Amino acid sequence: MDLIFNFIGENISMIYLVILMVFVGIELIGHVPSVLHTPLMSGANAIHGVVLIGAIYVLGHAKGDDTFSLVVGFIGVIVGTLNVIGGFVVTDRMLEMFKKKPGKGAKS
Amino acid sequence: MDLIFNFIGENISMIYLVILMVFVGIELIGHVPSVLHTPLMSGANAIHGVVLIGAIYVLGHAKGDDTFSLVVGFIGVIVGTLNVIGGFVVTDRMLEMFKKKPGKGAKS
Amino acid sequence: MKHIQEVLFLLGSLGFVVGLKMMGKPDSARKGNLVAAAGMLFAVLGIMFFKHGEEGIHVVNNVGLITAAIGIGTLVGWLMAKRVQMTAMPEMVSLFNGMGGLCAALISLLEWKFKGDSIATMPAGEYLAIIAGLIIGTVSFVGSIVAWGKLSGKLGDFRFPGQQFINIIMLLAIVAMAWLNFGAAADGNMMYFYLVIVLAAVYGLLFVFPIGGADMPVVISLLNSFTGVAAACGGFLYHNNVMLMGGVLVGSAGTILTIVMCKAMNRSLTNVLIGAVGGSSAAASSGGKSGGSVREVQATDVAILMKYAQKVIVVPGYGLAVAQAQHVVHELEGLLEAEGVEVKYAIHPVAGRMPGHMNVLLAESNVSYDKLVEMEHINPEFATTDVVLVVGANDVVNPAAKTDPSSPIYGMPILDVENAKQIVVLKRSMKSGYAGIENELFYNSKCGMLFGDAKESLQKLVNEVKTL
Amino acid sequence: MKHIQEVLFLLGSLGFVVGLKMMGKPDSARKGNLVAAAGMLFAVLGIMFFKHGEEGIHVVNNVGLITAAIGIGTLVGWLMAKRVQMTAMPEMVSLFNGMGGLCAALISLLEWKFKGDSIATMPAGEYLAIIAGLIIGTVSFVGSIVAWGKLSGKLGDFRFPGQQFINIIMLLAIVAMAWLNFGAAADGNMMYFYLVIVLAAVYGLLFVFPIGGADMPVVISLLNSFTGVAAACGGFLYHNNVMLMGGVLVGSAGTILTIVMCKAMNRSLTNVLIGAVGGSSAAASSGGKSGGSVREVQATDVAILMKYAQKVIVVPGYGLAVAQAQHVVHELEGLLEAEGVEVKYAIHPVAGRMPGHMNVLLAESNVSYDKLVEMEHINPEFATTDVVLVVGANDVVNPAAKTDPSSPIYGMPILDVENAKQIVVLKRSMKSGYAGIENELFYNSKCGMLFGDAKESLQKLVNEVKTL
Ligand SMILES: NC(=O)c1ccc[n+]([C@@H]2O[C@H](COP(=O)([O-])OP(=O)(O)OC[C@H]3O[C@@H](n4cnc5c(N)ncnc54)[C@H](OP(=O)(O)O)[C@@H]3O)[C@@H](O)[C@H]2O)c1
Ligand SMILES: NC(=O)c1ccc[n+]([C@@H]2O[C@H](COP(=O)([O-])OP(=O)(O)OC[C@H]3O[C@@H](n4cnc5c(N)ncnc54)[C@H](OP(=O)(O)O)[C@@H]3O)[C@@H](O)[C@H]2O)c1
Repeated sequence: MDLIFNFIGENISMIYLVILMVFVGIELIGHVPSVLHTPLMSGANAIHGVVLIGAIYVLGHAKGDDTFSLVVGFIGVIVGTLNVIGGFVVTDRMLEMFKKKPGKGAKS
Repeated sequence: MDLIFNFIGENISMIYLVILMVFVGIELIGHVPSVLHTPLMSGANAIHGVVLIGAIYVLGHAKGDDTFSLVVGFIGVIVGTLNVIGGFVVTDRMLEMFKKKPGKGAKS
Repeated sequence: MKHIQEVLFLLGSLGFVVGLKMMGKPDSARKGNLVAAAGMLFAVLGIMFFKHGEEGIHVVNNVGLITAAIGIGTLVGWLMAKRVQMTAMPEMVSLFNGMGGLCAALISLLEWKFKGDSIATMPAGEYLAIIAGLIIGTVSFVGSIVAWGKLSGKLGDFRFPGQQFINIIMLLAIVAMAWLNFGAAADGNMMYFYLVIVLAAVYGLLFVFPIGGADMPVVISLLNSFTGVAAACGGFLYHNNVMLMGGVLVGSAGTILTIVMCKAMNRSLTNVLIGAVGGSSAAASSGGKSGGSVREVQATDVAILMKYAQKVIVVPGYGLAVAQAQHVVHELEGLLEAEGVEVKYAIHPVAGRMPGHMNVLLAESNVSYDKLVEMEHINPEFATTDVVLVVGANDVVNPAAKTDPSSPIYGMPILDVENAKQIVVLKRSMKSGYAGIENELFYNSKCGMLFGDAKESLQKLVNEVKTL
Repeated sequence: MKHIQEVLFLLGSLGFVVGLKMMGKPDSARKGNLVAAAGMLFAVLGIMFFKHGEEGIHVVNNVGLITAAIGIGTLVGWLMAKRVQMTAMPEMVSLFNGMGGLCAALISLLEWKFKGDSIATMPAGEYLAIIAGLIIGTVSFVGSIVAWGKLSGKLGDFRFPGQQFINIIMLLAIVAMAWLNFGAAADGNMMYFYLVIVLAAVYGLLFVFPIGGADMPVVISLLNSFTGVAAACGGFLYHNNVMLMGGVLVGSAGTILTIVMCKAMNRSLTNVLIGAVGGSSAAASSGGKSGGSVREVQATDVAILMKYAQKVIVVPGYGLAVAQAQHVVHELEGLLEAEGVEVKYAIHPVAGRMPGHMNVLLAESNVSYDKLVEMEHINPEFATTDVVLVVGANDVVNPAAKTDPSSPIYGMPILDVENAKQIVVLKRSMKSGYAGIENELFYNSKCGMLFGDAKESLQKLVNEVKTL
């Protein structure tokens, strides 16, 4: 119990952020027309590419003589970038197809 | 410019909270049937009664011999409580009237 | 258990968000209010009994005084809220809102005093929070009191030339004083501080006074979000998450609600605040000037008409609320249904003086929920309706909204009552409604006027239907 | 300018939230994607060039290496994303998702190494973030690769007895290893750490392998939200707000999206994961067993039928995507319209293998947006339709959903094609579709079967209509 209270107390503002963000995520998706679900999935996929930031961080803190870390970090940044760039480009291609003015059929 | 950056940097987690909460507020209200707008206004009115917490805080930190502060704080707590209790009770009375199972007319 | 206060505040914030979300759905709305109230309870317990201090967790100072104040506030608030008439609820909300604003202003006042000598070294963010809480709280307090006075009929309208211009000057003056105060206060000069308070109070007066009484619900909703922002300032000041969350939530939700309310009346917020429509409603004795003539009818005729109708639609409006006729109209509905007449209510989104006004009012008299039909659904039904009974409604059935581009309500969706076979309007005179404009409908050949207070007229109809 | 990194991260987070919101509306969706991408750019700039250090703000170490890696990733990612066929997009999304998962796992791996001796004194929260990032990232990586393999036809289905039971055991084993590792690692014992990785990878395999290829979109959406959570773990670890915000946003939005997708198929998430329906689709060669007999028709007859019809509705399904027949069907539509026939497309929400699959597919061939009519709006129109052309659809027109309570698709809303005067079905055989069940419709006397690959059959129809 004490452990949990301490954990909450020490990370309180992150916990607020997480909870509010969960709400935002739920509300944002809950009201979206089903036609957009696939591009939305793809867009969300691109957004979690933000994990790239973490990869840059670790590679950016690796020592110059620590080959293992440099190699792993290098791969990490590559795959992270793949996620980001691939994700946004695929999403853009999908959404390009919605460029026409949506007519009656697009509603609901 | 520097001032603004410093302000943001120092209060960064509160700024995140504020922005996310603004989003939550907008999303929550944006999709509500118009029938509920008045109770909702009243409910929101009760929620900002949380200002009472601030009044308790100042009264709770006033020195025992500081009559002015004690009086002002005392009034502050009273009016804050009025806001909270009055707000929730009025809202409850309004919502009591929606207790019947909503039929077709309740939609949209 | 060092962090128990934080956990309670977290629960409080969650209660507010979840509660407000639940209030957005008719089924869960009432529970949502309780959830929000539970959140408030957590927050209060947290601040009173779980203060962080050097020697661990303890109770705040002056806990007896605080408890007494809460006791008084609870008792008075409870009684007021329980005693108030359903129709007087908007002004009650306004009054409570004003209390919240006052509370925020008092907090800033005391905090300013506590800071004392350390003012000179205060970070800008902290000063901003204190002074913004003071200004916004004061404006909200004074403005809400004025709105309350207007709604309860204690205060009239009051307009003056150049009011917009003066309001802007006032705002600039407040900002200037607040700025000067930041420098001056360090030298112990409190003049600017008091000036800020006085100017904010005057601004609150000038801001709300000229707006027509009928526009008050919109104004209250706006002041509501002001108080939310003032509470958020306090939260920022004390790094208190529950105040911050609750305040910001109300600030943002309240603003959206205000905009939505304006939209439903087909007006913009600026239009409401500048008072283009609302203000003229008092001066609207221009009724009866129109070309045609009206046909007055008697209760007996109307009773016969309805008793032998297949389908009657009641259009309730502000007058129903004024006359407190919700119970009589329900009684009439019961009698007609017993005679085999189909009775429905047509609910216009902005009938009355607050959104959902008619639903709340009719629900009070136990009218079944599925008899209340919203505008979009009932409009096609008027064509197959024998009698439309317009009870104290005016603007929401005014065809000018569709036909006259120069009309202030042009573009607002209305109830298409003129498609029905017969229309009967219950009102006291030929006076106009909220928008202060003529209503062509009354001169329609299908339309008969039954003059008198709505409650009395309906009572007569009930008696006639019974004895017929 | 000490806080420039925080400001950039704030802008990044805002970009994600606003971008995702804009993606929820057809008009602003594409711009929303760009806004989110701009947010990512801010975040990357912030982490690379505005590192906080003792001597102020500077660039991170190994910036050349990082730039090179980003360059490679950008080039490869760009080419892959630009080259991929429209129909192969789901597997592409899955592949990219796997990359994100791998990235999260690698971060945890390195972070664990960096911690080295300080592991013994690590706070529980930090350990949790590292190990959770590792586990979830690995599961997401392996699972996504399997899903990618299945969708691109490289991997088949694979089921084994007691799979649910084994999966639960696996999960418990992972948690146990992670727990043991916390203690053991302090003594330099890395065995449990490696065990965690291996078990997580195996779990990813076992979790996704048994699920039918057709259920992959749901699985991908779920793995998507997993990767979001893994990214959030990293954000928590580094107190990095933009990672935290982006990760949590995707975690929550992805979960909701997964649930919504399941709902549209009238199934629960557990049902999809346990694979009650999906798995049997491969084994569904039971077609043709049904009592009645089917009527085979020729392209010439169908062409005549359509050319002299007043109104034709095309029902596209998964087969249209498989056959890549979207351009031919558009050509046919043009020819028929030129003959004065009214042509519309009936879009079932879960036709194909991902939500909006048919919209995306048909939009690719420039079918006008307002010819695509959603199920609720088109269903009443079938009664006045002369010919319904079912192109590679099966489950979405299966009347068993309405009539047979024992059917796995019972309760799913379907397109009421049997109300039309004539039905023509284009498919290659009598094999069943995704749900692996018989379709009574094909035995309906109004229904004719035009066997063959959808693209070829449509091409024949085009030729016939031209030469007629
Ligand atoms: N709902 C909202 O949120 C909201 C908020 C602000 C403003 N508004 C505005 O309020 C208006 C609402 O329209 P409405 O048709 O409901 O009301 P209205 O247009 O204001 O008309 C009300 C009518 O009721 C009559 N009346 C008053 N007291 C009566 C009594 N005791 N017995 C019988 N009749 C009585 C009045 O005529 P007599 O004096 O001749 O009796 C008046 O013409 C709209 O213009 C709307 O934009 C609505
Ligand atoms: N949209 C989503 O989000 C989603 C996600 C997962 C699952 N699902 C499920 O997928 C199903 C979608 O229904 P549906 O009617 O679109 O598809 P379906 O029921 O899977 O039927 C597709 C039919 O197309 C035929 N086909 C395949 N390749 C063809 C080709 N080259 N030429 C002509 N015909 C071809 C197949 O028959 P032959 O082999 O005889 O040609 C098959 O019967 C639903 O059960 C839905 O629940 C949807």
